[in-house]
Amino acid sequence: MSDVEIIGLSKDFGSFVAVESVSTIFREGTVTVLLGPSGCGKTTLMRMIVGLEKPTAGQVLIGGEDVTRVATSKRRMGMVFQYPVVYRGTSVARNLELPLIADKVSKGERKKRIDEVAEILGITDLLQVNVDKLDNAGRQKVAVAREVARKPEVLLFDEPITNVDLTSKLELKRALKSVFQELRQTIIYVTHDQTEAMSLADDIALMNDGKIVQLAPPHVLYHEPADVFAGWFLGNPGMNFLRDSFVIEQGVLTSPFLSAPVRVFGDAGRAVVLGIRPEHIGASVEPNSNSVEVAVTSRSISIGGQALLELELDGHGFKAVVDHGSGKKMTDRAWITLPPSKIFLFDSDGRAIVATLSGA
Amino acid sequence: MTTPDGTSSADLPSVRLGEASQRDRRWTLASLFSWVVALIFFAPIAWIAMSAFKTTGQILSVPPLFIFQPTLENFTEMFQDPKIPKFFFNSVLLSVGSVLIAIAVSFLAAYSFSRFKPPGTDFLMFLLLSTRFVPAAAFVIPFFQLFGILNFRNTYVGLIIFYVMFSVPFSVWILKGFIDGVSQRFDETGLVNGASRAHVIFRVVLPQVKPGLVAAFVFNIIFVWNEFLFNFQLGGTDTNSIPVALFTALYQGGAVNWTYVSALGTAYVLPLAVLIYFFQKYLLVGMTFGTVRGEV
Amino acid sequence: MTQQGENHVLRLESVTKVYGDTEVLKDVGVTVRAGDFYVISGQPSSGKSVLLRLILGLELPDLGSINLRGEVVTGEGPQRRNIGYVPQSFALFPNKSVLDNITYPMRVDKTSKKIIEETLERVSELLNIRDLLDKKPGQLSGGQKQRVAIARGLAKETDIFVLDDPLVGLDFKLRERLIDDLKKTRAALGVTFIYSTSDSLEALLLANRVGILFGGTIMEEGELDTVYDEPGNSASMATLGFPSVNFLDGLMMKSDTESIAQCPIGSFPMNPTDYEGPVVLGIRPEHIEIQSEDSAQGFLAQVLFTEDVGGSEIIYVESNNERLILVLGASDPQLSKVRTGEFAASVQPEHIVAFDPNTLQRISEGKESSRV
Amino acid sequence: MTEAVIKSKQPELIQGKTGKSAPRKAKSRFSSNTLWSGGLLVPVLLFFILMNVVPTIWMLGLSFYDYTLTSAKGMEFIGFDNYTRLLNDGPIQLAISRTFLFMVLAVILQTLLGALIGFLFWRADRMPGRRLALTLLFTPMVLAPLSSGLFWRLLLDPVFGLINYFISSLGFEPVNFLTNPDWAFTTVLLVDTWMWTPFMALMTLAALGSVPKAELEAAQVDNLSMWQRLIHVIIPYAKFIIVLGILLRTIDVFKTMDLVYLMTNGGPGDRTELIAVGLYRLAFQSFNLGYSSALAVLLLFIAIALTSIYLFVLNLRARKELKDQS
Repeated sequence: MSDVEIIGLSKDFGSFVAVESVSTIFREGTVTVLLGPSGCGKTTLMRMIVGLEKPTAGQVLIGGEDVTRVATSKRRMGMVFQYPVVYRGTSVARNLELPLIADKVSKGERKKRIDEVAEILGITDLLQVNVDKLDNAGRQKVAVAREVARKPEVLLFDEPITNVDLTSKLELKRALKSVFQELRQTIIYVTHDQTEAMSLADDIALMNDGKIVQLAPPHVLYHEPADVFAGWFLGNPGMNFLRDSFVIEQGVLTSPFLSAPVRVFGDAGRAVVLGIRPEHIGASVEPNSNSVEVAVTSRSISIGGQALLELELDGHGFKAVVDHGSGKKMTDRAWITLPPSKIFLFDSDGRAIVATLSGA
Repeated sequence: MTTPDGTSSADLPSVRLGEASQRDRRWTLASLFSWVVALIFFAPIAWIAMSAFKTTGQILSVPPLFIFQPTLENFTEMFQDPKIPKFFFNSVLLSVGSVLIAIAVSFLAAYSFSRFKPPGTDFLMFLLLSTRFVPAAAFVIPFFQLFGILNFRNTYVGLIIFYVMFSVPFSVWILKGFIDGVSQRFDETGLVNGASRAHVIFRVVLPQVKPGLVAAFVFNIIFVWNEFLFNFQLGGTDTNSIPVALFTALYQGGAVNWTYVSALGTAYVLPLAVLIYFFQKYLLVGMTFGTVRGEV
Repeated sequence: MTQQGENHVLRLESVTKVYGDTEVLKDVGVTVRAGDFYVISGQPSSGKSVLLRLILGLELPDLGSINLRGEVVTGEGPQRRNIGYVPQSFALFPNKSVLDNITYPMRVDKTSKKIIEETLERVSELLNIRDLLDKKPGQLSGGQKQRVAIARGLAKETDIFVLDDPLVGLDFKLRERLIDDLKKTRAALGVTFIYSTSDSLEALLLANRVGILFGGTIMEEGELDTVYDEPGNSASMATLGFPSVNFLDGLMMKSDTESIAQCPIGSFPMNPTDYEGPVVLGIRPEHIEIQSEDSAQGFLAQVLFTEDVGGSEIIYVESNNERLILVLGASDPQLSKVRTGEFAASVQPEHIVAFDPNTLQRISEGKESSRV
Repeated sequence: MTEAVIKSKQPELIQGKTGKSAPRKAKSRFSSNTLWSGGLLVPVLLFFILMNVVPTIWMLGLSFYDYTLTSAKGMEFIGFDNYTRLLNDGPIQLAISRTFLFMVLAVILQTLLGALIGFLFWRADRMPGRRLALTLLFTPMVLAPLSSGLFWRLLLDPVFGLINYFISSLGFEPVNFLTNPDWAFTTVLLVDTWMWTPFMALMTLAALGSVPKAELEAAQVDNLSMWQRLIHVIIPYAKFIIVLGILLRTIDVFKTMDLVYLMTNGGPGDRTELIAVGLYRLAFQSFNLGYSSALAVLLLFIAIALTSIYLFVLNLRARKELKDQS
């Protein structure tokens, strides 16, 4: 049992609150990604868990045991840093071995573990190479291998692929993915990159302003954002938010964005913002029975050649993604359709409202 | 599209993590030992400072006196001697005057070395540094004779010119380091926007190397303040500085006048100690001619 | 502007720049029209910064000419060119407040107080930095610094602005927002932007015209759509496109009536060409299709790794020892096949472009198939 | 602690080399740049020529003459005689070898002690009053060597000096440190060590500060022993600055004069006669200008050699840092 539980964990730097009373549990055998923009407190939170930062308030529990006052070196955690840390002037194998010696692992066991982890990470051939000769990607692999070989109860990763060159990023990501599939420990991974988070996480803890906004599996986060921030942050480009663009009366939502009113099931009276993802907006060159005419203000090319359209209706600007071919034909006009089931509603605080929309 | 309100946190300034721990002072065994070491190294100077408040008899007493009635007599007596204010005046004039000129001259040269890299830059920089590595005594003779010919001996002009050269190598090295640290993008931003080169040098780059100017200033002041040999040989009663005064005290009237030495010595050390307290972060830059940077 | 029918504001002709015995740029030609968002797209250290420095006058070319607003300025220094500049890595004056930083270009120009105030108001509104004006750059986050740097570059009474890879190193989401800001700003001011980047998605999202810089020369220049759809050489195809294009080594063979390109994933009929021999075949990730169950065509692909980029999924596969990249919409039903780890895939011939492996130039393309 | 930085040239913008030789510039270069680059150097060059080149040439010239101020003979050109005389001058050679001995001992002693103290202060990075403590520690090295010499004469006085008081209170005979031939050299060495150990402590602190924080934290997470941390984390980063410190000290010891001159004036006998002291006495006590100039030229060459080594190491480091970044 080595769940990591944090209770009311806070950290202030002077007047700046980096982490504000965060409580949550990171489950054993789960990869939890702390995702958020720079400055949201994710790294500080991780550093408090490992003990490199002293919390202003709150507790850190590992397997139910309070370690808040325990020194970092005694917490039996492993951590991979953003900057690839290797122990200089020695071989890869020796790098992996050093912490094992410190942990008083027997010689035979050391060799076994090193071979095992080198195999998983595909660095068996490098074991006798001096680490100074490796590039950043190689060094980071060594750092990952070193921490994995220690078999700590908790493994932490602080943006481990940020300082790796573009071409090696993918390979390292793959290596991490395969490592994560092998490990049954508690893994906490910090990143600001949604792609990394979506690809590696079992659970994503989305952070903003020193707080965890939402903790959920990637697809839940994407399909059921808890607030506008989550809707915007996950998605490329982020969700469109249309403020004051609709009226709900007696369970019926009418909006210039919709050709016909739709029914709303749920307590949607407070809703003031309508959210829709650009990839969920249907757009065509020709009008059809349930489309609405909009102006195309700009078009560019996006992922996979798709056309990213910037559209306008009633003074509301928003984006839609359509396929390359039809996008090219939409030069100044387009006809859009918003599927009711893909519409989200948010209240004035930006919190999501649980409601179901469906066509008449 | 409305930007969600919550995203402003992406724009929060990064916090310097080190600062918080700076406030978190506490005693450990290491800090205790550190203080003991610091006190041991300072003890000899503290003893001289103590002696400055003793009478001759107390200084020469056997066994040495640790507890005594302090007296300011040594200082009052010292400053009644009209030569003493003159020594101080000379020290200040020579050091401040020459260092200011040296820094002005060096800043221009350092800018040229850093930005235009004229042919021979490395060689000139090397020569400059090597002049500071030659034992001072080696140059005393030619200077002695040259200053005789130029009628520079025992004149402020002569000594200031000498000390400018004495301060230039160090200043060029340190300022070049600091100017190298200012991205050329700044110069270019100025030029692209229509600014002249002079504007770039004095309005764009100069304000950004203030720490370098301070470091160069403080350290050259210390070096000139401490310089003895050339002041002794090239100067005279009109232009001698405190080190020479200390030296001559040694040979006044047979025996050393220890009250005078300790009072003058104390008055002379005090500004140095204050300088390194306030400019500690430049200490490393200073002591290594600007070739190593960092804080302690 | 001098000649009829040419409304270019900047034209570089056969510009060459040499450092030591290295030709950093050779025979570069660039034509920027008024109102362009012109993106110079190229790999890191392909000479983008040098090219921008030549445009700004911070470096002078060894050969060739530079024509700015209808005048030859080849030998002129930067002071005479009147171009707004956003340098790479901010270069915000650390000793000046944000306000003083932004108004700096105008104060150097001795612009009137009234215009300074108006411009300040406009750019700080556009880039949403009103609240920061009293701060020093040291107090700002990376994204804020970036916006202030852009604002300073724009705060100049001129019509041409040079932006040197201003978004490099920023968080993904921050870039998304700044890309919107930049497009909006250029449109609002109606000016010309010349912008460099090594990020191909950034180029695609921003540009209306692109110049592909590769190996020290502009390989191709034109409208974004044209260069994307009809790349004239493999460098263009490689530089523009996200995820990056698949290149396969192939062999072009010729019979009396047609040309055939062979490669590890199949043989494809090509438009007739006289060329025979080794070719590089370019296939965009979006053009590799996942086959429905019963199709006999295509090739078998093993899934190595998938990445969810938010709305789309990038799939890395291996087939016949070749690594390939596919991209699918996140709601594409074919994703279920990807999850099984192996699937059959195919490419329509018309989506294949053949390039000469030595000159990089386009040779031919696949024949339009008569698919139903 | 900020990471120590050594300035290095920005990496040049590099492209693939072309076989073709470069066409020559077909334009009027920014002539204003050349003007500025030269113009800004004029003042420094003027000072440099007046205060360095001229004296050096002068010195070189003098070294070919037999010229003693106190003799009535006047100047006589004798070619390389002064230099051949140097080769056979026993006392001078002895002074040089004594200087090297002093150099080796002083540098070893100061490096070891400085490293220890630096490490201690590094561990105590949260000590109360750290700034004041560091000021006290560093004060000896910013004193004029002359005043240090003077102060120590008081402290070491055989009759009323503080040191001898401690020695006799421990039951030993008082020692006349500065005039006792058995003690003078050691005493001067120890006083130099008192002055300059703080410098090596400063360099050690800077060196330790140059170790990336993440590496130290990783070692902490990995629970490495202090010894392993030293070998694999600290020394690989710290060694360069320490080496620079050692080199600077070496060069500085070579210059040592004021301190010794004031404490012992090279005595008793020649026990503390370092080469710089010898040179000074040759010039200003025997007024043998020609001969002492020849010795000065020799020392100039040694200084240039040492400077070269220093810059060589500095460059190595700069290059290594560049490599690490790429």
